[in-house]
Amino acid sequence: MNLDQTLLAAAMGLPLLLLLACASARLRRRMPALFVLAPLPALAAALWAGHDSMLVLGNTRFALRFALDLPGAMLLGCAAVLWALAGMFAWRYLRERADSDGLVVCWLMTLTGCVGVFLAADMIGFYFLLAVLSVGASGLVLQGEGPQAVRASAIYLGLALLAEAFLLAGLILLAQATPDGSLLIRDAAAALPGSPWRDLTLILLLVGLGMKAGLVPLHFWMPLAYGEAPIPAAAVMSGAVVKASILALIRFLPWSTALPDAGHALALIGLFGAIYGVLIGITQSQPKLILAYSSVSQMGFLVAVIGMGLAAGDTGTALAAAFYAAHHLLVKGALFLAVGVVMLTGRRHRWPMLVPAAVIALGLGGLPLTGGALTKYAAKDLLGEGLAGSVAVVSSIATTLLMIHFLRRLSAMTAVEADARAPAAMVTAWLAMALASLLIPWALYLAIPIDTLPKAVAPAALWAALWPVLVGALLALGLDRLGTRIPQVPAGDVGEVLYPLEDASMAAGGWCERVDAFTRRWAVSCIALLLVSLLFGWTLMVG
Amino acid sequence: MSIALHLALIALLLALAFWTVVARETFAAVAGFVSYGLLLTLAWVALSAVDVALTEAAIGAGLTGALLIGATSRLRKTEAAARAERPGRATRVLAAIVATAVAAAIAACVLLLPDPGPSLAPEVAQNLASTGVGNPITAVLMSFRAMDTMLEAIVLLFGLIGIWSLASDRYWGGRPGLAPVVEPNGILAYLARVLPPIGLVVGIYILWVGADYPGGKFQGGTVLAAMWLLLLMSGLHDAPAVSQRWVRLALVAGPAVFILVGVLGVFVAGAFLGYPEGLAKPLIIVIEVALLPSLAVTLTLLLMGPPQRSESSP
Amino acid sequence: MSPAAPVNLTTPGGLLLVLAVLLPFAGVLLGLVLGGRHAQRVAWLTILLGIGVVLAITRASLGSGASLVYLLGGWAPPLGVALRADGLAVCMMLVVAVVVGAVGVYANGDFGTPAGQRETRAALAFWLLLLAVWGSLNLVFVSGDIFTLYVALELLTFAGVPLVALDGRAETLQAALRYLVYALLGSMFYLLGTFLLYGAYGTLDIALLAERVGAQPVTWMAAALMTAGLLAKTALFPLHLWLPPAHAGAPAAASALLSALVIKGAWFLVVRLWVDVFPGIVSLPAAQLLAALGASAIIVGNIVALRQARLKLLIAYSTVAQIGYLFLMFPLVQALNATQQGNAAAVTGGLLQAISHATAKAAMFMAAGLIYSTLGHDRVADLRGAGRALPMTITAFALAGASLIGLPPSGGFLAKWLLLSAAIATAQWWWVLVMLVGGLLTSAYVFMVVVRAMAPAAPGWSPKKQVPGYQQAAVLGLALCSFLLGLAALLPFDVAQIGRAVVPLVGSP
Amino acid sequence: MNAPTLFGLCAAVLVGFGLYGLIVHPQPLRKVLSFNLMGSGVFLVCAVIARRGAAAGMGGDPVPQALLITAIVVAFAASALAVALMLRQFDETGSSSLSNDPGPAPAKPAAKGEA
Amino acid sequence: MRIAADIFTIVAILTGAFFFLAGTVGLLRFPDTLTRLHALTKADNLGLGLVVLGLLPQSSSVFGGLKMILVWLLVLLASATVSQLIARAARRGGPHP
Repeated sequence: MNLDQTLLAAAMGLPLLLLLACASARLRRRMPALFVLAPLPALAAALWAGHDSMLVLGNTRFALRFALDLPGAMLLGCAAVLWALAGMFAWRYLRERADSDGLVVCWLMTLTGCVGVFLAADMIGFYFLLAVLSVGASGLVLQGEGPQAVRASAIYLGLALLAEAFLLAGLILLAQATPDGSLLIRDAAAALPGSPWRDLTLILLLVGLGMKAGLVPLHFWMPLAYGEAPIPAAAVMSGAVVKASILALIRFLPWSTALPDAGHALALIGLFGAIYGVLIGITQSQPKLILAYSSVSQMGFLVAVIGMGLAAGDTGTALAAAFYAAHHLLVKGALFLAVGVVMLTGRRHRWPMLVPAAVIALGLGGLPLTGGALTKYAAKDLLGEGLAGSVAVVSSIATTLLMIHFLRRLSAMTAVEADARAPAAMVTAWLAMALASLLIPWALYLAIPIDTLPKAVAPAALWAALWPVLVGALLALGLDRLGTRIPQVPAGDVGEVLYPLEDASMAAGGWCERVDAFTRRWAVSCIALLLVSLLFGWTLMVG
Repeated sequence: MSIALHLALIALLLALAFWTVVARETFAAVAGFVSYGLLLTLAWVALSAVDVALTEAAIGAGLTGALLIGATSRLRKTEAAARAERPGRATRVLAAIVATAVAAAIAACVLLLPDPGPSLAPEVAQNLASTGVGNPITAVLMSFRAMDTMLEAIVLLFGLIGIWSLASDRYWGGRPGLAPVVEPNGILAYLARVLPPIGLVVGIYILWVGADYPGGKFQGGTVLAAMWLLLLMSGLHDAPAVSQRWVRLALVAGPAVFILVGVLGVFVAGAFLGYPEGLAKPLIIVIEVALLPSLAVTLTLLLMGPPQRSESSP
Repeated sequence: MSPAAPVNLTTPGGLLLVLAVLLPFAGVLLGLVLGGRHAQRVAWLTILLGIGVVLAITRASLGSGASLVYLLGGWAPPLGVALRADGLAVCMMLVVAVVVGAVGVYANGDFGTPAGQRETRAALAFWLLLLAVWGSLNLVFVSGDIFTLYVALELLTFAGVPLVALDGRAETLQAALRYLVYALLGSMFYLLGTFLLYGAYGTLDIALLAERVGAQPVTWMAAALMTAGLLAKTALFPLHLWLPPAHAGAPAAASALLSALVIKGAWFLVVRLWVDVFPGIVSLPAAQLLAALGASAIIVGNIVALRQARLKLLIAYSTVAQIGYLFLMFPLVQALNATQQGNAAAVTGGLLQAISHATAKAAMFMAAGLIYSTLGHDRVADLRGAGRALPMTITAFALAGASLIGLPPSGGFLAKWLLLSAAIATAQWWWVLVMLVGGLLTSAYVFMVVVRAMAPAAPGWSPKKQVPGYQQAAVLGLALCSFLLGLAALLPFDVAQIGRAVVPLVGSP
Repeated sequence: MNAPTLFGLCAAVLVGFGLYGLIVHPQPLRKVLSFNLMGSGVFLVCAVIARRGAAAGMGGDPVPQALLITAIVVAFAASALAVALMLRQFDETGSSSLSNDPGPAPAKPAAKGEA
Repeated sequence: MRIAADIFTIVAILTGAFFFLAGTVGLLRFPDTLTRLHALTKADNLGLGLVVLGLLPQSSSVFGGLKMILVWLLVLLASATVSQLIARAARRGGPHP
């Protein structure tokens, strides 16, 4: 067990240990204080663990294997920072809450799942830890208390398990295709282009992971879940949990061989999602919902970047996508914490909270000298000049518009009495997160040679980043005048289709119950037995 | 000539079976079933399966008939309610169609089965000498497939445990069946005094002759059970309480001896339920003698049902 | 492709098979005679000895790597009866021993007779019937003769029916009667099939039959009748009229036995017939028909389970659905046979599905029993407070549910992985869809129950009865068995393949 | 068309009658009656097979005849258990029906069990 | 001697059969239970006696003959008691078959 393996083991082991310790009520009460410490080994692993060593649990045939590659390390590091600071926020948040057991257990479970998924190197481990992540996250949504929260959590879990079903089918197809039956994700990704069911596997994987990443037709769980979950939970889920599927996409897709048709289709869906997210976002009034729709939009954009990379077969995409995801992780987490803090501060003290929030929010839109500009710059050459490139510019304009709308709604949501001040721990957590979301992208950009610094800071690049932000700001002013005439879209937009679906399923249930009651009558059952024996006799004769 | 006799027998069997299914009154159906059972015994004799004929007469027609007649008289009140639940015409027609289809399939199988079918009779004949028993069926039951016979005794015991477990908690440990109403000089009491001794002799004779000629412990046990039932019904003797140790010992004696002799076989004859050379017949007789009373008690208690009266009731 | 050559010699470990069958029966006899508290002690002694015997059998079969054979009375088939135990039988005997042990620990709470108290009906009956079920199941697994299997099925039914009506309530008596008459109809069909096979081939021994069986009308009719009879006893979907009331009405420990074990006996016979005796006869359309019944069971069973108001009925209908899963393996085995690849993956997948369902369902029913005694009712609508009063039991229920859904590292996941791989290897996509939809529906009601149980209790509510700790521990232990069964793949994989035609395993595990 | 084949066809018809009776009659007692009828049909099939296996100086193949004796005893035990269940259900509910939609339970019989 | 025995058997069995016929006709014709009982028991028992008598010379061994007579006696005993019971049940207006 060299240093790297011990780091990996600690990163995975500490949260698991804390989760198991929750069994005793006494330990559970003192657990929130440890929330900050739990992700630190993961941060250490991200920073110092080597990228070639592998931690193996179990014997030759079925074993859990953990390893770390560069994109994984980048995302794990940022996620660990977000988990730690959100943990501090949650610790202070839990002090007022009476019944904190549920949140503590689900928090640690989600943390274990999240770290596990980032580290997982084999398919079975990945599938299991993704399941743990989904269950934990749906538990976090449940902590929102209220019938809406229960419904949101049920939808979240339902879709997560549906995604896992697609994923399982895809993984099995991959396992069938890998020559020597090894279950490593690396080997599976390598074997994917050559597998006899390549297209089917790709479709299953993309649908499964797309659903977890909130691609448009199946994104409605995201606004419902983030709207209902408590602030720290929403921060962590929108930040780290969603990135699990992005990292899976990065790891499972074969970057070496170009898959133009799949890549273009993915890019199309992604870009449509980017635009759609913003369109719905501007109609929302709740800051948390606006952020959720901004996540839908950003995820759409990120998937578009991956799609284009897949179409071009450019191995650099993995790093660019990971860099973009890392930045989004930090910014989204910070913004959610901002919402939490601003809601508790009075009108008179809101400005010191709103200014950093504004800077980060605009950064998401691509404000120069912020992380956002860097990520857009890194992703630019991938998207190329054609249709995708122009749509990328439109999306950054739209994001700026959405962010300004968010800031306006956020400033209106301050606490009732003017001079209320948010608790110190929350403010420090929020400010630290804001600082991190500004500095870390630069640190990452310098450490990982995506492009040389001077080119990024060159005036041409700066201007190319600035004018979409200005256009966005102008549009925001226009939006102000439209004001009331914007249609009010309910939180889950597409989710509304669920209600008639639920009635239809109740009807189907009723029909099934009548069928069951009919077949369980005595005469019917006996005749059924005779018919079954005759049927078997006949099929055997014919077959 | 014998074909005509068999045809007549088959026609009568089918007529009685049809009557049993179609009769509206349950009591009439059961009466039809009892006579059907007796005629069935003739059918077994026609198919030269005399042992099975004896078993059918004793258990199939006798005890099952008694069981059903007893049940019919107690369930008479539910006749009207049950008639209300008769299934509609469509169900009856569908049931008839499906039943005839299955019957046709079975008839086809009977016709398609090879006529001088494959048989284990030669192997039985070869190894009959080593089992020390003359009657081939007793040889199969007690030596070649001894496991089935042991399991059969255990099946009866499980059936009894199942029936006893249906008692209501109030009467657990009590006596099964209704309290006997005694009229000492009634005609039934007279029969109950005259017949049992004869029955006892006949039962033991059937057991003894079973070694070389048709007969055996099940048939003998049933005759003894019938005699004890006659005594119980006539009120001369009251049913034993379920919690009494001797009843349970009697129940367990048969199977226990069978298992012990089987285990003995492991050490002496090298295989479970195997008999050492030369000692086969005495061991088989030991098992059969142990099984006879056990079977008689089990079969009687099976018929008497779960305990319904407290131990000390009159 | 006939199974391993029918070597008709008693192998060294053979006598253990006889012990595995006779020990429980001897326990029943002794328990009946001694009665009262002694019956419970005799039952406990038999359980411990029985587990020892089963472990010895496992070691012997692992050591020799071939089936254990024992010729009863020294007579070789076709005249005598042989007992055979291949890998499948050994695995099933292990699971039955574990579940019987756990149910035994659990039943100390409900059916224990405290010192000095007179013998009560339910206690004596339960302990005797527990051993009866165990003995007859072991006989079903090891017997190599189809008539002895008939007698074993009857023993199993006679032991199962009184378990349904153990607490004497009126509706359970009706449920028990329906179960008995329907099971008898089924076993009469099976008996008729046995006689037809004897009439056509002159032997009742499974190994000899496998060689002599040819594609003739009589064989098809016999196979059809035997399969239909066994389906009636396994309560596969259209023939499941007796299962829900019987399993929901029985007391918790009894319904755990019925749902987890008694059902598996008849299923195991279908596997034995279709995989060992009739591989050449059974065509793919027939196997598809069997799996179609299974698929309809999964869909209807799960949906109706979702709509049940009482927890025990919900779990009973979940059994109806999970039985459907057990029958999905047959077309996969048939297709793998056709393509000359080894059917080991599909058979082992089916076996693991049965094993994980047995342990998970027993844990679920016992958990439902504890919830009932704590809350005083088992209405699914308001299970509030159960989570706080019974933390270990609700975790056990969740783990058992996860195993039924097929979340790793549970046995259910490993079974689903093997069956899905087999389905994909033979390009039968519709069974893949059925398995995945089944998993989703199962997860629906498992999470529904767990989330409702975790909800905080109404203020001032206190549990009706303080449930003893060892009962919760037994339930949790069994649920963990099912949940960690997936790790069994880390053991030498083909425990299940011992003594079967060992054909190189194709594709990943 | 020798005698055993005739009996075989008669057995098939008996099984048909038994099945019909089992499906149609609502009272469980009639069901047990039909079950015994069907049982005797199945046993008759086995006797025909035994008769056809007559060889080595025996009137019929002894193995199926031994199976028959076991099967008849098992069938009797089953009928006894079924009748006991019926009578207990009658004592508890005053009705003996297998239909799963429990009709209005009539008044309980006056004296339960005590003669 | 053989022929005499055969003639005797045929004659005895014929008369026995005649009595059975009479008993059956009585069973069908007579109005109520009691008279039917009367016809049944009287005629059939006598008929059976004659048939047994007729079969005696044909039986293989003396022991076989004795067994047949034992059968006849048992039937006599059984039919007497059963008809008595049915008569009492019929008089008390019990279930009529």
